[in-house]
Amino acid sequence: MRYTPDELMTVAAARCVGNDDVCFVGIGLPSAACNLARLTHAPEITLIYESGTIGARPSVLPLSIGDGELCATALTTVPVPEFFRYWLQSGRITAGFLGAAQIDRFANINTTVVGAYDAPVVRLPGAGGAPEMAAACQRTFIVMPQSRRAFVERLDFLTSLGHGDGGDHRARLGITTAGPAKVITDLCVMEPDPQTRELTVTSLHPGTARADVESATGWTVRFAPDVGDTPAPTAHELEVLRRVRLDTDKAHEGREPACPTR
Amino acid sequence: MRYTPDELMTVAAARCVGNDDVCFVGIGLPSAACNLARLTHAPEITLIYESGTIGARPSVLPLSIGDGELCATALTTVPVPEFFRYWLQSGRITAGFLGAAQIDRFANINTTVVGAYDAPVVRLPGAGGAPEMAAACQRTFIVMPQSRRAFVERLDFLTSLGHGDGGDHRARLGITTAGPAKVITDLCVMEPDPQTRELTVTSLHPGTARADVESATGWTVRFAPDVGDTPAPTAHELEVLRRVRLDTDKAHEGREPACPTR
Amino acid sequence: MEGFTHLIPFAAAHEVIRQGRRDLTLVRMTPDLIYDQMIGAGCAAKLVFSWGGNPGVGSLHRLRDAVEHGWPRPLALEEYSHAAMANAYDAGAARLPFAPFRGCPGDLARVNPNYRSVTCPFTGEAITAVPAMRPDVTIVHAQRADRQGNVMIEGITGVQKEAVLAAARAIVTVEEVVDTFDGGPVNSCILPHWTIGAIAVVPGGAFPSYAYGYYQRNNAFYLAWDGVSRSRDAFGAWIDEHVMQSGPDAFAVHAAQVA
Amino acid sequence: MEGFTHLIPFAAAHEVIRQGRRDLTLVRMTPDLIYDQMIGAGCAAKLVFSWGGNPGVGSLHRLRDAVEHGWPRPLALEEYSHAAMANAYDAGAARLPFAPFRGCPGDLARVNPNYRSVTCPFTGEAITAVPAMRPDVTIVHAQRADRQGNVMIEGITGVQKEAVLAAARAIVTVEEVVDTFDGGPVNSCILPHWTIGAIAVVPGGAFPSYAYGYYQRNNAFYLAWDGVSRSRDAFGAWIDEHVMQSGPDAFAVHAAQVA
Repeated sequence: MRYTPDELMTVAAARCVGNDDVCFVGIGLPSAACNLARLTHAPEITLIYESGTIGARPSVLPLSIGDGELCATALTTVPVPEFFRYWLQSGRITAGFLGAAQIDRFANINTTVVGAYDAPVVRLPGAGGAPEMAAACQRTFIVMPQSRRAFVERLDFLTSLGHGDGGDHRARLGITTAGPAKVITDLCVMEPDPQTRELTVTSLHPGTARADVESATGWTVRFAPDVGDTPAPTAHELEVLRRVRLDTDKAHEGREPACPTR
Repeated sequence: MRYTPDELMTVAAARCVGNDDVCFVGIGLPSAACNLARLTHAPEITLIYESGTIGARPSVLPLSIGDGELCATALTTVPVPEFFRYWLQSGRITAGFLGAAQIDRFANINTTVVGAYDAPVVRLPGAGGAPEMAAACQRTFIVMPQSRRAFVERLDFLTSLGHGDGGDHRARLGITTAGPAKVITDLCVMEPDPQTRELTVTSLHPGTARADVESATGWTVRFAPDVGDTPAPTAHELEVLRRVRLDTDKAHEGREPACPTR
Repeated sequence: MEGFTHLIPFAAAHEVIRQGRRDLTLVRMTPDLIYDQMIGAGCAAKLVFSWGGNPGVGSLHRLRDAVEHGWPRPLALEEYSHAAMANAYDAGAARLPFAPFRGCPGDLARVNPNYRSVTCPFTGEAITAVPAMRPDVTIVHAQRADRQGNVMIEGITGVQKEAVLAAARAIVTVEEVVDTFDGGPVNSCILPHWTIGAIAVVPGGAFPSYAYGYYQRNNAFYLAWDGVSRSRDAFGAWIDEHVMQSGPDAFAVHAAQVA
Repeated sequence: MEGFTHLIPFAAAHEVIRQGRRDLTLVRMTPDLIYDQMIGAGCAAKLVFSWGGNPGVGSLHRLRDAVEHGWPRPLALEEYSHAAMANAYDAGAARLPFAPFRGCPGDLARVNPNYRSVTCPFTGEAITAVPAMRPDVTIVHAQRADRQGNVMIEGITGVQKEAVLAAARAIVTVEEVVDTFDGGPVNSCILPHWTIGAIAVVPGGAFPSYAYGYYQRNNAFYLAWDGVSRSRDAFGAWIDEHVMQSGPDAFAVHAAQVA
């Protein structure tokens, strides 16, 4: 079965989590991945959106983290301060998914600004829940397409900490969680080196060559001694993902005439 | 109409609050007084019990601050930490009623221990919500029978701050609320002197002489220049109070055989 | 003007734009389309926020135009993370001067001097602190008020309760007024009448966001806004027709259509 | 063992007494009859609390006997106000090391070294601080669990949720197990199954306190307890008959009688 790079990334992300995980779910690809996991190999997984919906089981993918569908299908919905205090900060969330505009070799990320903060070339949305998610989730997974513009030698702005300057930097900052466990791109999967914590390619997606990864990375990228092949999505995974995407598109067409702009 | 000292105290306390008050209600006489106010001159008054029940309208007086009746009749019930943080500490509560085992001339009170803390003669229940109520309610009213054992020169333990050492002591401690506005006993009403903040008798209950107050007070008690007469309870107030007390007694007899102790 | 995705007070924002308010400091975790419209209309001198995108769609183009090009006027930013702002509202509601939380090291603390630190008096740990958020006015939208003026919020409650309790004054728009809340869930999110300054009944007032139990989020509007807001001219024409030449009654159709 | 007047886990306490547990540190804002029984039965070495009376009745005589006369064994006290303990649980649930709140000057801070102070890094104000409360085990009673093991609490929720989330492990007794909570209020107080270690179904397990929606508080028992607990002998006989010679099933009659 053929698939798009986005589908491969989504499936690879979905496979990172299991039944016992309590996931902090962001909108977009993370939401698709977590719900794909829930609809395939991890029916008992707990999904939490930062809108405070705990144990959401949406039948279509939400466009925003606060869609009514999330609240209606959740075990309960708590106030946002409570979410950040009792549920995230407390370390109860085992897995979080992040995306970014820029990432460096230690998986620190930038979602704030391209260029100088005071005179930005591109103003990005900003931090949202990402910094404390990066600090408090037991493990995080970063999912983003790979390019030299995004995989940079030096971030324009460090929004959310990954492995800092590498090594035991997180621990020295008093952070007890593991940090970024995988970076999943449209070309490969990277994992932090056990010692240096520098991102290292551990598997290449079907059809990707090492040179493709090298030319899409803004630093001299390292490869693990035993680089594997990322397993392709199964037919079942693709079917489930496409069905939920189709249902979602239908739902988002809206019940009313769209934006009344003439 | 004849009445008991307890009824007089309850009625006098009820008259301290009005429709616009948001009251922190403790169990016992304060609860009777606040509900009497609600059932007579202040139907719009807001009663809050520290169990988190906001806007309770009990038909019988609760034995505990957490009786189901309070929750069932309340506008809403919030968690106890939220009560103390968003509702009390925030200064939203306009009036609070306190009782005590000991009080001094500046209306500081002791509900913790008689004798030394480490070797108590009588171990009292302790602080409960009183200290922060004393600090955060806009005004407090203290209701307790008068005797030399209770109205003391020096507290064995300062549980909840009144006017401290007198004068502007509260303000110097950074406390912005007014503190004890009245002390209502079975003999008289005392109010803090505008300057010194020492408790001063401002009205005597019907049938009470100055000497009665003096002999029931452990310090040389002061009288205001114009000591008034506490108005007696009206027939209507007494009727309402007695009806709610009767209903309460009936309800508390319980639906089951009492404590199964043979 | 709070409302975390849900119950965003669009009708109130349009009234603010119509009244020609200027130099406002706008506070909101997620500026969303509501502040994109107010910023584009020139109401705002400063934005206090933690995530400024069109959820699931992309950029807020009016916000970006203000920050990147100073159009229609320069916009000062005071930027936090969600956790920081949620804690700041919580501290504001509790009348604490600061909010302690476990922050994440990074550049936000470098560009925002309101990121400071307190030392735990028991463990010696350094804990991040931000000042309590105490808006002059908070405006929220809610499902219903009762005749006494108490307000009930249901579903995703976000930071609305905290924002109301943290503010010096609060204004609430509601879908409808009911006689009483008696018989509802005993632990409902209810704001007593004495915490609220004024209530306006504006059915549909959260459109194109939603009111749980009343009407759904109009995701198509959010998708279409990307096109409208990209160009200054298209935006101006939209504001003129749908805000300046319109009124709060225009929202009622949205409440009715998807009920 | 929390439960603020409502949902006090008496059945669990009786099991602790039956198992002959000793040297426990008991934590509870309001020790109530439940700790009066455990203290009188000799289970406790230390009590952490903020108000130790029989609500609306008077003293807890077993607590007083332990503090005033060391019977059946001396009892160490760690004493707070309600506000301090509620904030300490809140900080425990949020995994902050300390809880800042506006405390009241007085002698509690003199006898409890856990009253300290933090300085606001913005205003310079001194704010009272107590350490976060982090019990080894929290036991609460709740109305119901679903088949997955999620637990719902309704009515006066007290500090139960915070106490569960603050603890290293949590045990819950419930009135009943239902298939699902679907269809209930969307903002209910629900503890997900992954926050709870074990659940025991004990109908009536909160007697003589109550379970909102199931049975009422037995105020007559609270009044009668004053007499039972005044004498060491009468107390001993009561514990022997109603705890030692009894079992958790004995509570079911209370659930049935007032349903």
